[in-house]
Amino acid sequence: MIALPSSLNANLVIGIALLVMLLVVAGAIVRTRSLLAAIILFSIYSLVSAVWLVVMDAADVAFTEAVIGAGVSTIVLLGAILLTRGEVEKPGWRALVAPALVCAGVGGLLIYAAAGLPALGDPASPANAHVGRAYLEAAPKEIGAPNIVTAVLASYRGFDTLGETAVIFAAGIGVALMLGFGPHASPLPPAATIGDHHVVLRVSAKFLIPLIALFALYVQFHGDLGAGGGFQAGVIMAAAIILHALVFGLRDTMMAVPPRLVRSIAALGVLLYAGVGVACMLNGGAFLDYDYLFPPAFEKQVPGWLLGDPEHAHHWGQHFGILLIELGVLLTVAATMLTIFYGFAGRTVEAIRQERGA
Amino acid sequence: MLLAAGAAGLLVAMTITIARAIMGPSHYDRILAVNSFGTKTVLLLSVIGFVFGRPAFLDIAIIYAPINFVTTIALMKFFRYRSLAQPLGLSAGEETLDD
Amino acid sequence: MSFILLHFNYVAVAILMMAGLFVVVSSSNLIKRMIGLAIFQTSTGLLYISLGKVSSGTAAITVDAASPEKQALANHLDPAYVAQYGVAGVVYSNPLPHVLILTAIVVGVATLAVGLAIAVRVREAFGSVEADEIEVLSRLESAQAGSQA
Amino acid sequence: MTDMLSLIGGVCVVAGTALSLIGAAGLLRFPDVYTRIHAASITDTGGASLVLLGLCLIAGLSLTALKLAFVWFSIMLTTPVAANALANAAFGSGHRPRIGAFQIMRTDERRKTSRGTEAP
Repeated sequence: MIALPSSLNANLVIGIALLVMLLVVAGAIVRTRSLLAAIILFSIYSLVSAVWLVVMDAADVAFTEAVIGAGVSTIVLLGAILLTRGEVEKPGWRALVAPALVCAGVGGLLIYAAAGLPALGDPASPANAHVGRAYLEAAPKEIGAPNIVTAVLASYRGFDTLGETAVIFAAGIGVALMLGFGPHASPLPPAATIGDHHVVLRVSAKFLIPLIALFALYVQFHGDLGAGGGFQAGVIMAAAIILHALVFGLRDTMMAVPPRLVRSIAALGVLLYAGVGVACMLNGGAFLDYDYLFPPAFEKQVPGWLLGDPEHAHHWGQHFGILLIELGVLLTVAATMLTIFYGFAGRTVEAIRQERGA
Repeated sequence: MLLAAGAAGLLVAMTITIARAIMGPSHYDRILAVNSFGTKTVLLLSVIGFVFGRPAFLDIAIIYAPINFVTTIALMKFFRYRSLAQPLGLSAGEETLDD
Repeated sequence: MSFILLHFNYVAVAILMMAGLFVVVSSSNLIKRMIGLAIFQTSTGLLYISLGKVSSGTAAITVDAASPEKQALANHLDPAYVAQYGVAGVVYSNPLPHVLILTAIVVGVATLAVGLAIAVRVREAFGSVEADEIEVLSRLESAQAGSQA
Repeated sequence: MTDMLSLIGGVCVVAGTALSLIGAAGLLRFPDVYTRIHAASITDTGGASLVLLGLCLIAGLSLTALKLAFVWFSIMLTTPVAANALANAAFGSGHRPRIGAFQIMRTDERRKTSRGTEAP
């Protein structure tokens, strides 16, 4: 009989404390009538869940949640509130009793079912014992990337990720079609802000924006060694440009990063991703089988010192394949997030102008 | 042991900050609470990395500070100017409409 | 006691999920409903990640066999446990749920933006984001169209 | 030697956490936005510096220490600016400090109250 690690450890305690915090914040979101308070609390909710994800060993997911949940989705929600002018929810909900009963019933069933799930951290549970373990054992040999999450995401399940990238692209196009691409947006003069100079903010933003962009590139190229990858890097890159728009105005940002260019980049990312797959097919492999990314004749010409360890020579294609498709993901995600931001922020300007004109 | 105590203390501080975010009363108090909560999160992420023996996760803490900044600026701008699009810190007359 | 602690994650996920569902069903404000949907979606992610956790495991980023980090990770563990469930001397958590949820979060924010964009267009068409008022307005509109025909 | 450094580092982390707790208590108890900003800045400066310094001592000279320095740098760069912008926005939108010997008022208010009694 193998002794399992003691059940009451720091991991479990911190995890439960964070979950209780999550429950409290979620309860406050349900209760509050102010939509703005709900958005601010949702940002905290994302943060708490990001820390919880780190505790649960999901470093990559935590990275994504921290960047997206607390960063981009807050800004998108704020943009939506601006456009709908609905800062406070109308009092008097339609019905409270029937939904509460339904939710309590379903929740009770779910909790009842939870007793049948494997205990937290059970290493022998079906989910952990078979396919997860198989990836852990095979990935270092077959892919050669230390970050197994990236290996599974980009290589084993590369087709799935291509689909998700396409969904993100489609969502960006959908938002742009509904809200416009914001090409005519030009900022209004700020109303009565005499003497309201944000010098400190502007100077430090000038310093921060390149720093954030640089860190996005680090996350991108470090993705197969540590936590990170194209999804996270794309959002961070978009955040850098959004910061520019927030501080220096949307018009300046649109001159630096034109919406037309952003749209092209979003499409280019998906194209690059699919193109890598087609290149593998042309060289005799399956779709997105990076071992065939380079023609075999070409690989024979490569000098030995570039390939490194001859035993791992076939990882060469995998490394380049993962880098290329992560680049495609970066381009699509960053451009889509920017398109969404341009859509919401650009429409704000038009809505205000219409209101003032009317 | 000391690190675990530090993590616990930070968790308590985060709980208090959440209380301020829920109570308000003004939206500026809430923004302040989010900002302060973000800083504490960064610290907790750093400490947790050491408690669990994988300090490599500091990358999340590094990026979180600037992202927190972006969110705070967005919230602040929303409440102050009701717009995400206009530039900050220009006096009236410095900037005019194109058309 | 230990049974409750080890299943607390699932209970919390169920409550969070129902909180999200409650907001979606009972609130009439479209924006608030989107926030509820986002909470619902996050809770699904939490369930997946909970299932992928392995006791005393570490994140699925391979630790160099020679590094001092590996020694520290295996220090407090029963060697038999590591031999049974570890890979190359280190116990890792299951990476597969992480992959699924990572992409789901990014797709989630993109679809959230689509939902909010629809809410914005609804506001522009009806002048309101409250589902009740929209229902009344659209019924009025269709009644007018019917009387004209 | 390493143990000694780890011990000092741990003490630093706990001290920083204590400062964070004090800051959080201030955040909860102080009467208005400005005093709360002041309380929160204790976490941002003293708390963050001590915690990260302590972790640096534990990590020793390594890439991790460099990353910790970077975390410290970005916290030092962002949080004071955010606090400044926040106070600026709160003041601009009409919040006035509730305590203090000199109540800052709008110029028109000050003119109104000081009319006839004494020169402003």
